[in-house]
Amino acid sequence: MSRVPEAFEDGPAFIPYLAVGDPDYESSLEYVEALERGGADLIELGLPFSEPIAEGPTIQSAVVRSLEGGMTPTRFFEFVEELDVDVPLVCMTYYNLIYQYGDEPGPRPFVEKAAEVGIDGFVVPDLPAEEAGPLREACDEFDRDLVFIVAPTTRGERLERIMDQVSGYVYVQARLGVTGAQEDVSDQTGQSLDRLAQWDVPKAVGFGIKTGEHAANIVAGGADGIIVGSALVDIVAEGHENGDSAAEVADRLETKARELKDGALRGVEQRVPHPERQ
Amino acid sequence: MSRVPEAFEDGPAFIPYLAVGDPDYESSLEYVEALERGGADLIELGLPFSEPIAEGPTIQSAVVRSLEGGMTPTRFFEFVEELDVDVPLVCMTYYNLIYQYGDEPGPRPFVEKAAEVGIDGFVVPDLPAEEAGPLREACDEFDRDLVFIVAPTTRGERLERIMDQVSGYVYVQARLGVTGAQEDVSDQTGQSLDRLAQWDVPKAVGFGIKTGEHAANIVAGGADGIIVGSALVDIVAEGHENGDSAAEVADRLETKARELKDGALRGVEQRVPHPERQ
Amino acid sequence: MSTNTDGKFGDYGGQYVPEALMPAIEELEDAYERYVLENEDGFMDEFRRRLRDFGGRPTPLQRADRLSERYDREVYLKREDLVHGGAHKLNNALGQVLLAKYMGKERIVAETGAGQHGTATAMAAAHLDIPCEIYMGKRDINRQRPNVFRMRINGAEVNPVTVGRGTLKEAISETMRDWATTVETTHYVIGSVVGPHPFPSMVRDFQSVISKEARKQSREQFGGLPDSVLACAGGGSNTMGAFANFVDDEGVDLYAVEAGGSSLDVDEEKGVAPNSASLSTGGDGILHGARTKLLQDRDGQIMESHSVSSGLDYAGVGPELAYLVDERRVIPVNVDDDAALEAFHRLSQEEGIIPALETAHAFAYLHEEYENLGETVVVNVSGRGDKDLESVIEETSKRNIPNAPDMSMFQGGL
Amino acid sequence: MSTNTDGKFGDYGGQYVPEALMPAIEELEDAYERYVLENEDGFMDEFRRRLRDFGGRPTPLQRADRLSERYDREVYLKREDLVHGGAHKLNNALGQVLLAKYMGKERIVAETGAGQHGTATAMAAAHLDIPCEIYMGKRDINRQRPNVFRMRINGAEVNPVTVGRGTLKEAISETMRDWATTVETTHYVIGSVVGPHPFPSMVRDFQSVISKEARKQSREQFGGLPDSVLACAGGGSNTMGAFANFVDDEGVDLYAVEAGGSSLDVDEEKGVAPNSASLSTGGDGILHGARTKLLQDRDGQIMESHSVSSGLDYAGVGPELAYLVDERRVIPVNVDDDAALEAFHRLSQEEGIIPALETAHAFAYLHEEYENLGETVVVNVSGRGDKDLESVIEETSKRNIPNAPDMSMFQGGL
Ligand SMILES: Cc1ncc(COP(=O)(O)O)c(C=O)c1O
Ligand SMILES: Cc1ncc(COP(=O)(O)O)c(C=O)c1O
Repeated sequence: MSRVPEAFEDGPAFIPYLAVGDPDYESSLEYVEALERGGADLIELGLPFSEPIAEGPTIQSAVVRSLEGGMTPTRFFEFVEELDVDVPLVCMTYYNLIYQYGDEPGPRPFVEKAAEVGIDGFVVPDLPAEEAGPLREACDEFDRDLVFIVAPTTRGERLERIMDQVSGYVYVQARLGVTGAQEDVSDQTGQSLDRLAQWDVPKAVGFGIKTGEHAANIVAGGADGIIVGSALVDIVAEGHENGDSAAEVADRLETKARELKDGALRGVEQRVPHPERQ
Repeated sequence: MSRVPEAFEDGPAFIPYLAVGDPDYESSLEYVEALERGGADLIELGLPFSEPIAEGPTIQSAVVRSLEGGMTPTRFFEFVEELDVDVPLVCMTYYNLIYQYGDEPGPRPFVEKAAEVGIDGFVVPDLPAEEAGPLREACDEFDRDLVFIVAPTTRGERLERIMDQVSGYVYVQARLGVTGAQEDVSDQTGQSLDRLAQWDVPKAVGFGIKTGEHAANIVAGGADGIIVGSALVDIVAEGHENGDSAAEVADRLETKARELKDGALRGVEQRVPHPERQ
Repeated sequence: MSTNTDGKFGDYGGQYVPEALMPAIEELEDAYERYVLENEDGFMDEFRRRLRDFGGRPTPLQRADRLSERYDREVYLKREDLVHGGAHKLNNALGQVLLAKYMGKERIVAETGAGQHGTATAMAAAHLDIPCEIYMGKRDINRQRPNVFRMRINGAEVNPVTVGRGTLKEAISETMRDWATTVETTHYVIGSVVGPHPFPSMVRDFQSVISKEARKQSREQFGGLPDSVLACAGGGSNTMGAFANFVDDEGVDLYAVEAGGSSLDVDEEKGVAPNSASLSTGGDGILHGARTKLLQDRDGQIMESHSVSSGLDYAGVGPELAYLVDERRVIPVNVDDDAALEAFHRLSQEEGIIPALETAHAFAYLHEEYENLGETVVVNVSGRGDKDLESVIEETSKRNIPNAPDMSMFQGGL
Repeated sequence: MSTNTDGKFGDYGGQYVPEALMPAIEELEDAYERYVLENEDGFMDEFRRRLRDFGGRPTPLQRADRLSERYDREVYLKREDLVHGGAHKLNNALGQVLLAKYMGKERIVAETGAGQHGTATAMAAAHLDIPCEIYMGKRDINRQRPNVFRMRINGAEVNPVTVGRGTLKEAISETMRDWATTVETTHYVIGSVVGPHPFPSMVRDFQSVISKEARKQSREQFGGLPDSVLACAGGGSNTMGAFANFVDDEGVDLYAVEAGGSSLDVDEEKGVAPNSASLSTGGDGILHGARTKLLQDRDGQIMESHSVSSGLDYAGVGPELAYLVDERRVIPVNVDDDAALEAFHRLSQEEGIIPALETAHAFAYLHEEYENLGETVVVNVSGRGDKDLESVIEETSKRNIPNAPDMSMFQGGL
């Protein structure tokens, strides 16, 4: 059974993302564990792909560091097995890695292996609903969730097609573009949440969230969770550049995580009743 | 009256060429005078033109040196006036300089001035018989000769047209190409002389003559004169490059001239009677 | 020519793109169907007129006298090198930039490798008065400075891409990222028959003018169809353009000539394939929005490809071409860097046409296999080689190319 | 088009060459009359066919949308930049090299300035399989290395001319010297409508395909003739080519745009004219085999000319053009280096066509005087600017050209 729903049980979910193996396998283990200590309700683990077309410069660099450190799908699964955290885990990667894994073509072997090591679901930025049939099937077979991203531009039929296939949570992309921390939070978010209101699946908002205040605003706006990647990867990158110890960096990650989690919690209190949403 | 015929009166004529003003005005005066001492029967004085299309590298360089030294048609005429030699003088230059001189367009002012300073005739390598009308007229008016060049390829009608206009002597080009000293003398010369036999005008052969032996061979072959340019200009160039004094260079020119003149005289003795020529 | 509106060629093709791009892609699909397929508002008429007046079409189908003699068969050249800008690339760039105008877009982005697609797009954008930004790998920028300069001269911005190895693959990824941010106002002019549907079909349609003309010219000039058509394949746009109208002519053999680079072996450790022969050696996978044949390692990471010609230096290939290869309609072949350089010098010296290094691959294959190509061969001269002079000096001086002229005076570059 | 078989245009023209060349020139006159004027052995048919298939003719007459709007009149471009090799030069080179073959010659020599005529001749010679040597001033070799390299790649020998300033003037003189030595086996492919008869007439005839097409295209595309035709003039071959078929159309004004360089004043002391405006400022004289208008000092020494574009950098001009100017049929005008550079950038940015710097002169004149050019203007785009990229970087960075793109990344060259 996927443990993803647990993340949304007690109030807003704080969902951090890190690229696994950034900047190296061992540090990366410490960092992910630090996120849990900082209050993560679910962790997105990035399996690096050589052509990360949906990522901004921050995560691209993380991907390069991780690949240069020798990260592969096989090492990724070892990492997840070795990882000592208790929260649900979602694997974020690109479709070609899922498609190529194992002896038979198609996503089944990857999902089977992921389920075995304790991955609860998947986010695949370059897999639109139209092409997701085989992966959805494999997820069903192994009781995993398949998270889809909904963009500010996603409407009408497309939205319905996605919401038909989504499970676990829907990843609400806060603005157009690629991943990357921003100075402020887009007001496209509210509109997106409005459009999704009729579906009974947790809505986690990501893309650009950087501070506790952003987190509070987003949750106040109605989100069921916040997803934060680049703001955390920035901390890893900075530590790496400055030659800081993994423990120091892990501390900073934990602190940042707590700020974001606290922000999310604050956001609940700031919620104003909204006529169109129940 | 043109004094050109005098050059051919006593046996074969030795006709040296130098570019006036090469490498400077004063030295050039000495050099021309040295040629007379060496036995010149007539001297071709080159008035440098910026585009000497009929000249090889040796004379091109002489032209450049002379122009850089400030040679102009006006200076050229001063030079001829100042020159202390007794032999006939022929001006060799390109048509544009003749055409532009003076106040009215056309060759008349140039010829008038040239006659005044003591030039007896002209050789104009880029003026074919077809275009020579105006210059021929001016020469007639001032009693000057107009020498034409006949190439190894000149035959039939063209040859007749040239021979109609020529006066003084005909310049028999010993081989195709441009001016420049050669290691041996072309056998095209004999054929050219044969073609010219029927015309009663002195035939002076030029292009490539370098040694007394060449000169002897050419005269033995029936030429009435030899024209030598590059072999003499080479001596000027060498002296200039080595920084030799003008007197030294003049001595060498005189010696070379004597070698060539002697060769020409020897050639007369080597003449074999030729059935087709009288 | 098969017109696929579902975006699939067998299992290949599709639309593997971030959700943020999907609305733009759907809008583009709609525009493609209306303007390109149905000639709405006379789009195709205007496109054809501009291809003629601005682009210089039709290009000749020229009999190559000396190659015909050398190989003892009729060799014809389809002269895409004469298209404005110097390559077939303008056929597509002009079509897409014009389409962007019809769609009311305000801005063009494009990727470029060798710089040929970038210059073609910059020219088309200047011609049609629409702002244009080109993404180009930092390494390619250094290899192809004259093309970078041409883009700037045409008023385009050139954005260096520093990620990874800094070549075409990275530039495409980066352009997709820009597009994902600016979809509403921007059209992404992709440079070959790659990417998500409708790009592969649309680019093929714009490029198919090559084979449309060549087929007609063949009938006029030698009263029939060629026995074979050769075209080099990078992404495959000139290949598909040269093949499209011959696909239904079963007697015409179609050869896609890929860059064999320095070797067909791969270095899995380093993730490097010293070639760009994805049709010949690649496996099924997903890259840049489409399922197709790719150079990838066991895990599915995309390999760094290699070719002496930057325009072929790409790890993927158009999905339709992958499909036609699986269907055995198109024959995938390849030649190595040395053979391409030799062919470059041969065509230059014997026909007075300096080909692009990309194009030279097709002539290298002709040289190696002419005996098996039938009586009449058409080779698509996809572009001219002016852009390659620096590379040719460098690469020729590294090797022993028997027919190269003495180039000692050019040691150290132009 | 007037066909002069006596080689005179009023007082201009003629055959002022060394006697050694006269037989070759007579042989050429004979060949010109038989093959070119009388189409003996189908010479002109073969020429036209090769111009089409190898050269890429006809070239378009393109309406320039943005210039038309900018100048509020119809501006059309005759696209000689699309001819194989990148300039109108091939029209002539192909004609003469083919003629050399018909005459049984075994070797081609040619001079070149910018390298455009040299590359065109090298291409034509490779195409027609005849050995080829090109004379080029040492200084031009250094200014135009990519073109030198193209000639070498096409298999031609390139002979540096070190005499004098090492530019076109010296290269012509040197080629004449070679020819004088080798007349029996060699044809001299002169690069413009200059030199002794029959060159000016013959080159004009080969180039007149430009105005033949343009006249027909004008009728088809706008149902009449243009009010004016503009072409840049160096030696004048593209000018004569663009004018020839309009000379008898009295309503069509013909503008020969010369290089005004940095100034129209001359420095008699140094023998330097900082321009190449022989039609506008030169006097009657004899150079390179013909009587024509020249830049010369008081004595008749030829001046060093100057232009930012090497292809216009020549002290003489075709005798027929000089004649047509005296007859007031052709209007001689000029623009300076700065205006040409500005026009270069304008056409590149606004029309997506990078013109040769030579060509840019015609557009600079359009920019300055459009109000006086009538309703419909045809500008001859004599060549493309790829060859000029280095010069443009260098010359633009020396000046304050308001419409130039930021080129700081190109400081120091490509
Ligand atoms: C001249 C030329 N030919 C071929 C190609 C390869 O591209 P494609 O296979 O998409 O035609 C390129 C790409 O830059 C090119 O410039
Ligand atoms: C593009 C271009 N235009 C014009 C010219 C000038 O030559 P002409 O006046 O003989 O056409 C040249 C000469 O190189 C050239 O390359």
